[in-house]
Amino acid sequence: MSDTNAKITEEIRAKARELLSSGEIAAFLGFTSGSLPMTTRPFVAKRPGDADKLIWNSFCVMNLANYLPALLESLEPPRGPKDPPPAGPLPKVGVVATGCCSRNIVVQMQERQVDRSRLVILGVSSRGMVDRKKVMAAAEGREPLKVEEGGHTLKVSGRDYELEIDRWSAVRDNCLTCAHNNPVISDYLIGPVSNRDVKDRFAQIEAIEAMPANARWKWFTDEIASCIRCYACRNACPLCYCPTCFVDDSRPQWVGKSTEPADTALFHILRAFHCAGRCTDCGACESACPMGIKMRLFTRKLSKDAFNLFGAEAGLDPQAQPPLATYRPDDPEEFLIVEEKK
Amino acid sequence: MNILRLDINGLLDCLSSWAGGQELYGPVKDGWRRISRDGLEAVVSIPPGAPKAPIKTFFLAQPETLFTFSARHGDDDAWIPTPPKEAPNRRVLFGVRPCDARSIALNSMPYRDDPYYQARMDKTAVVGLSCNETCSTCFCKSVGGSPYGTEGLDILLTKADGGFIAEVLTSKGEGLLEKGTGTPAGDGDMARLKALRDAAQAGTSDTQALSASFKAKNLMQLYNARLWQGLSEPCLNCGACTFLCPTCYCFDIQDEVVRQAGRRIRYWDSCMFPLFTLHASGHNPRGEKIKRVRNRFMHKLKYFTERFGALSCVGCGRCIRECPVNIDIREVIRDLLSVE
Amino acid sequence: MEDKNLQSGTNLAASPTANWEPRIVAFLCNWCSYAGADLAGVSRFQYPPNIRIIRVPCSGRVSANMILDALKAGADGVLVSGCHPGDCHYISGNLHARRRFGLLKNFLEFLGIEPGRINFSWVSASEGEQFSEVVKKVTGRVKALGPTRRLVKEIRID
Amino acid sequence: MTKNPYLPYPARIDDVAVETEDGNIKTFRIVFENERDRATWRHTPGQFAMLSIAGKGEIPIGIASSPTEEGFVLFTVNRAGVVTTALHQIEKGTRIGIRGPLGNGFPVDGAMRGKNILIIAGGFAFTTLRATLIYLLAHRANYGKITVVYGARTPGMLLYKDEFKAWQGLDGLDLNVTIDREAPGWSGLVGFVPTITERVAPSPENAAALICGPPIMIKFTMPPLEKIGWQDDQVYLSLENRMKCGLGVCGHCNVGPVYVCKNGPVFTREQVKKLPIEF
Repeated sequence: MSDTNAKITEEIRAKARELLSSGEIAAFLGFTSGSLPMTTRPFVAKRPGDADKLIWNSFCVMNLANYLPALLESLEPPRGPKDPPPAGPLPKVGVVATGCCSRNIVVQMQERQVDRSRLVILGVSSRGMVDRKKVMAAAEGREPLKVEEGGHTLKVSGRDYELEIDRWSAVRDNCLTCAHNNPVISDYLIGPVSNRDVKDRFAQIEAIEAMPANARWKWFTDEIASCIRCYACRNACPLCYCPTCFVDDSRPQWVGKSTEPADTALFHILRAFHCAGRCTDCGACESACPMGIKMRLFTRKLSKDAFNLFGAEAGLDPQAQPPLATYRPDDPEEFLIVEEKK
Repeated sequence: MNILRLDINGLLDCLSSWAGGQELYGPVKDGWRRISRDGLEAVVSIPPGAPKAPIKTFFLAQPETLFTFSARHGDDDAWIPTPPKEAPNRRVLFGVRPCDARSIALNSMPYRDDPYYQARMDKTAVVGLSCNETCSTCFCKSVGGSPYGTEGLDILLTKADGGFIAEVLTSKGEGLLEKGTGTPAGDGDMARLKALRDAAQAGTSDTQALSASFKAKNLMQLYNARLWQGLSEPCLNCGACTFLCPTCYCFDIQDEVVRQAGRRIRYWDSCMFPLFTLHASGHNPRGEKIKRVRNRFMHKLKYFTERFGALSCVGCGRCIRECPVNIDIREVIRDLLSVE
Repeated sequence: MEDKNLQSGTNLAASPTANWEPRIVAFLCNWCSYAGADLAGVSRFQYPPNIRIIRVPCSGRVSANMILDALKAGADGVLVSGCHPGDCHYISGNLHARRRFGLLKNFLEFLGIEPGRINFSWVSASEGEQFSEVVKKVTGRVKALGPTRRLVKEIRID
Repeated sequence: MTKNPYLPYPARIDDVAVETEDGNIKTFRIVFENERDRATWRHTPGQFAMLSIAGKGEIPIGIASSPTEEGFVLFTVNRAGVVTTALHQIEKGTRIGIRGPLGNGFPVDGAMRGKNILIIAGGFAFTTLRATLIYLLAHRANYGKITVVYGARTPGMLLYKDEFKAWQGLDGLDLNVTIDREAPGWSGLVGFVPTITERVAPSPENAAALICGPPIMIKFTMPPLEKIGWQDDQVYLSLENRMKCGLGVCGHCNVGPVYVCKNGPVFTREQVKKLPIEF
């Protein structure tokens, strides 16, 4: 573990222990170590002693905001659908939040999914999380049995091999173009704050836009061809909280359930579109995907357009309206068919 | 059972004849790909462990068309079900790891009377490749398998001394080999094979030990164990584990009608999804995540074991590697066994 | 209108023969464009018979799901038409929809769907002639593209 | 290849009767299109079948007719989901599909034979019990006294009203039909099923009880029976779960190690108590 990560881990543990001991929070949501190199598990600490299991490293790729609404609800006293809301303050939850996670909390606040007063946010500035798949690719098919983080390097070793790679070369695509790695809201800031200057935030998207339509269609269909419809992307996403997903609607059934091309395509199009203007590019979908589909490129295109057409960036201001829940009289409408009045 | 020695050219000849006469599939990168005669090199060297894509794709088609029908009102045969006329194609699956092969045998227990599964079984020959080298996530030995296991296979190849020892296990396997293929294995080969098998089993207890332990456990005590709460907390309730698992075999059935052509399909489903158990009334017997997570593991380790005598897990390690939140079935097994 | 009706309404047949004619699903807002279509009829402004009209309460009611459902069912083109900005019966339904449609159209084109497949317009109740012009234009565009293939769900019967 | 268990038999809706005042429950009389299918169809009371509305899907429905009623099969269906809604809308004469019979059924020719029978039902759960009752009456000599407790919210929500009239006064048949609250024009019993059960329940001596109804009714019906000595292995329940294949494979209906569709739907209360509560 790098020195920075070790320090952040210690501070997270100390703060979580303090908050749990004092009774200020009923649960603390962070990460704990996984059973394989480069894996972590979201973890709910409920007793001060659990705090020692919390960790921080470059593999904390899931978005913890995803767990917040259900975790908060689970701490409320049980009540029937017709019972009045409980009087008095409800138990609070502490949570570690990077820039994207904090932005997702803001989106959840805008959409009334979480109550800010019940959250104690430990903000951590993200150095960019590492993409396990990129490290695997660097190992060229050899199984990594140990991965050690240095300041700017990753030391990967396995049976009969050892290799050192530049950390930045293995950082997730979304982190490479992230302009908000510092938390936008927090109660405590942990670790150093960084200010990365990111240019070409949408370069990946512009490259695709520059392709001819047939090539784009091929790119899209090839990208999703391996999809097994496990919905890991949807379930890892903090934006996806509908009680009944459009995928599960039966009256009417919008999307077929098979993995035939039209069904898979429709799933990915509609999933991405539901995230339009709300996606913080946290990359949890891609990190969760077992098949390595780069579905982030779909949501990224929508983010680019929402930014360019409506000046909207998701999750920066709790008071703001999500861009598709509002309008301006002079919104662009060049895409319309215009017929002059005769 | 016939045991042969094959050199690499002998193997390439076999592959070439299979690729020509029927459909040949092998593990390429993460998936199972159709191998053509001029692409045989792709499967000659296979990395350790099972490929990411599960072998069940070949037996539980995604989707399987149960039947088709005309949805044109007024047609005499409107809505009359017609089962698929085409029999599945003849296939050879090459480079199948013994864990995956075992999953075919395990799944054929619940699917014993299933015409679609059985038709695919009939038409598919499975050529295995034993695991001289395993991955850190492999645990076939602790769930009743072996890196040199033969269950579910027609031929098992073991790499040894620059060539292969081929164990021809079934008459279907016999049929795959042309007369004069390879040479009869010598005593040295037999000794080599035995040594590899013994070495792989060294240090492990009886292969049936784990299923016996689970059979002996009280069902409701396992069901009510405390561990499910913590285990299910990080779970996203996605279907990655179920869909990549070679022994998860649950499915859903649905009708589809497009432009007056209709079909009833069956496709993979996952007990991780809330919809899996939702009644039309709105009642959901496994409405909470903890119940669904519990059901998946209980089914693999306890329910299936009670019904069929073996665990519904072959130790391939896919779920451990691909779970987005690293839920590790080995830990679940360990913790369940300690439930008193 | 219930979604159910919309779905059965868009279950079209595409038969790419020599004298192929496109089928275009038109979601028309009840207050303006539907009335505009009515006026076009009453005023005998001719337009191609390729559109299948689905009346919706407001263009704001039309979701991405519906547009894609039409394409999945084999519609060669989709037209969504509502009231001009400022004229919405529900004040801002069309203005909210405008943002959604803009993003969706860009997004589908980004993924390689032909630009002419989905079309949007504003047509008021008094614009019968404009309505017929819009339909002519959309039909022309879709005809030039040929039968739809992408996103169409197919079922093969032995 | 053995017979394909996924292929429904073509059948037609021969008659439809609206059962309840809210119109949400209808009874469908189904006749097979092929004589061969009709001739080979054999079922036991308590079994179910899969009804197919092509293009909409399949649903498991308990068989409401007794095997002694020949030439047709009856299904009483509550309108709830996609398929039942479609079924409620289609007309007499329409072709549907039927696959089955599935499940185990009540042990009418096993453990129930020679015994006094207690039948308790609430709401529209009387359907497979209608099949059973008709079967018992048709083989009257094989059973002792039959006691029926059947309750619904209102008189209009009772199923098979005409048949109940016909059964009234049959020898050795004690019919107790009740509604939850007083209603104009109703002169029969008033009160919840558990209350009436307490009043009329026979001795458990050489007897078997079949109970179908909402979970809450079953929960409150058991204590009065237990009080007079009924044992769990004398009480038969019929479980319901989401089902897809009906063959014990697809996994939707599993409750612990059992598949409701194959090992059930009928279980003794003793068996049910050993299962997780996932139904």
